[in-house]
Amino acid sequence: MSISVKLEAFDGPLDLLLHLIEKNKIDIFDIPIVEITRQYMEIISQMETKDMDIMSDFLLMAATLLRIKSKMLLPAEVNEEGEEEDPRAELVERLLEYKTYKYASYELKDLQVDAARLLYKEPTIPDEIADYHEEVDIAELLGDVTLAKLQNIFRSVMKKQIDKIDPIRSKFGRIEKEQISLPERMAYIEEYAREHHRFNFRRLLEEQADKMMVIVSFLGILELMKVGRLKIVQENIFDDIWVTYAEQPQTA
Amino acid sequence: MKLSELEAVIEAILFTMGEAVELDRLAAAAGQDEDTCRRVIRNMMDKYAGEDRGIQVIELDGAFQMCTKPSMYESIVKIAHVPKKHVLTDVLLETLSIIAYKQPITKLEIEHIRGVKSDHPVNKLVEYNLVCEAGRLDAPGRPILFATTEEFLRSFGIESLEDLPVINPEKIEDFKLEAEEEVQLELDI
Amino acid sequence: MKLSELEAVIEAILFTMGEAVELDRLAAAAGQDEDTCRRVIRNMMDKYAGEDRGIQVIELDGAFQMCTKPSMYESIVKIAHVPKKHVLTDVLLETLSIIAYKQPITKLEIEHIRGVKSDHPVNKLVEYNLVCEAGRLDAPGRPILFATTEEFLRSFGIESLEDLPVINPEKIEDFKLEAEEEVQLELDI
Repeated sequence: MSISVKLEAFDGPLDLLLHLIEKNKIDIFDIPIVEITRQYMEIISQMETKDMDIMSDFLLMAATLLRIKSKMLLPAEVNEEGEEEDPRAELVERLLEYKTYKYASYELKDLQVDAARLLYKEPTIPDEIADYHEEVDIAELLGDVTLAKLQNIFRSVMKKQIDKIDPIRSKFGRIEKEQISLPERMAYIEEYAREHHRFNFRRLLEEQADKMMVIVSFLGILELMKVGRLKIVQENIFDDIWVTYAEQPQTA
Repeated sequence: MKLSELEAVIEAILFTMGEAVELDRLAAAAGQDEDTCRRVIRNMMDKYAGEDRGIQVIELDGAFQMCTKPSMYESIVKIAHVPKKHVLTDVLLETLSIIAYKQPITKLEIEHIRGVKSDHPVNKLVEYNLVCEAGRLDAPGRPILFATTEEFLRSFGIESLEDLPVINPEKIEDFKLEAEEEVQLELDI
Repeated sequence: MKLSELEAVIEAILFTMGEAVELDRLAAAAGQDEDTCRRVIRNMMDKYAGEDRGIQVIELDGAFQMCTKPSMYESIVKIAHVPKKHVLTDVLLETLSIIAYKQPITKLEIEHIRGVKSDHPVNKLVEYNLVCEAGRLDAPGRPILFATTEEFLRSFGIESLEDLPVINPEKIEDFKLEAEEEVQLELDI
């Protein structure tokens, strides 16, 4: 399938997912996660955007899809009531919520068209009345606001502003798109795997531990695993993930 | 004051002000209590509904404003300069509908529902005066809460937030049924 | 067009225009000849004369205008004088604190600190005379600078801005460190 899409054409990763679900005529409550993930990855791998903000949101969803995909391959987890948990449940809920507001926005659009037919009149208050300027009682307005309170407010505003600065995102400007391209990262990982034969997933990330690199590396490893270049072993949950290079491509 | 005089006063005030006037200010100016004032206005609204009238009074969250009837639009645009409305893109409409239904809501919650950064659409909606700040959430970081404005009600012809179109759960259910009826691709794992 | 419909159209046009409209323009917009149009308007003028109406149509040298009746003047003065409730909201206080400590400051810088459009709070503070314009920044677009007023100093009982409580620079450093630690925690793999 050849897809040429501008990512900016979608309002976000959920919009893109809904588009894929509708295009494939899929039941939202039974999403074929493997196929949808494949189509989703294909689209984002072709994306032309250089906007890191847009790209990171789409990559985050890619990671979520891959996580669901990997969970689907494992025996189903059982919740407290002893029912099997569907790894897709949370995503379905988000998609439905998003779709609800999308639907509501169409209704609003219709309302707006009707409401635009009502016309209003500028105020025509006689000058001598308009000139009446009501004195605002500043003492009453300020009430119990003291300088100390004002200072506190300013402090908390400035603290919030510092909180907002994400040291990773704030450095995005310096990252070239090429540095996190998936194919290149895959080539690097494959080369690294050929050299080291068996290595720890954590090791691979130590040198380049920014968020985007973690996501792309993870995607790269999953892709290489899919085409049979790598094998991945994790003994227990939360254990280190061991990656082994497969000399001969295996069937996935 | 006689009822007819009261109607005249309210008509004159709404005409002069042009914008929405809160009930308490109308009542104070007319020297009446709010209940009486509201009853009079409702009565006037019925009269304006008559076919020989081109104007009407609408209610916006407890305030009242005079405007033309929708059926007058074609005749008026022939002669009057009609101010251009901001064109809302799908992104803006989508963000606005989330704020309208979930208000007061933080930017983070909006972003969670949309799955994308939403600074730009939220700022645009604030700029268009469709959305305003409504205090801060009492939570770590004290994030800004956003809510819709009177201009939002006016722009969408809604009397109060309770009159927002009901997002019909059945409609959503329909989406589900449609999807089920359609042929499933052989894609399942 | 029925007579009643014609009346409605003329009422709507005169309302929207606000100013005097020449008979020929009215007639053209209503799709009628001038004589018919004039007759209809004269008839409307009689109706408006009723005691339950606060507005009227007046003729000015062959043009017609909608306006309030002279007897309504007192009521209109009253509405303009009904005191509005003024509240110093959190949004206003926050904006005021930023201007107080960072003055002179442009609106853009305020918006950058607050993370949201701030026309409304800045305008309100200017209206309340707590903040005023203080020249323009020597930068592209020459944006307006805002500063606090003498009224601000008087209200807080201080003689000059130097008397504002000092924000300890070490405190700011602490915030920075805290914030960085928090982000680091989130990123730990």
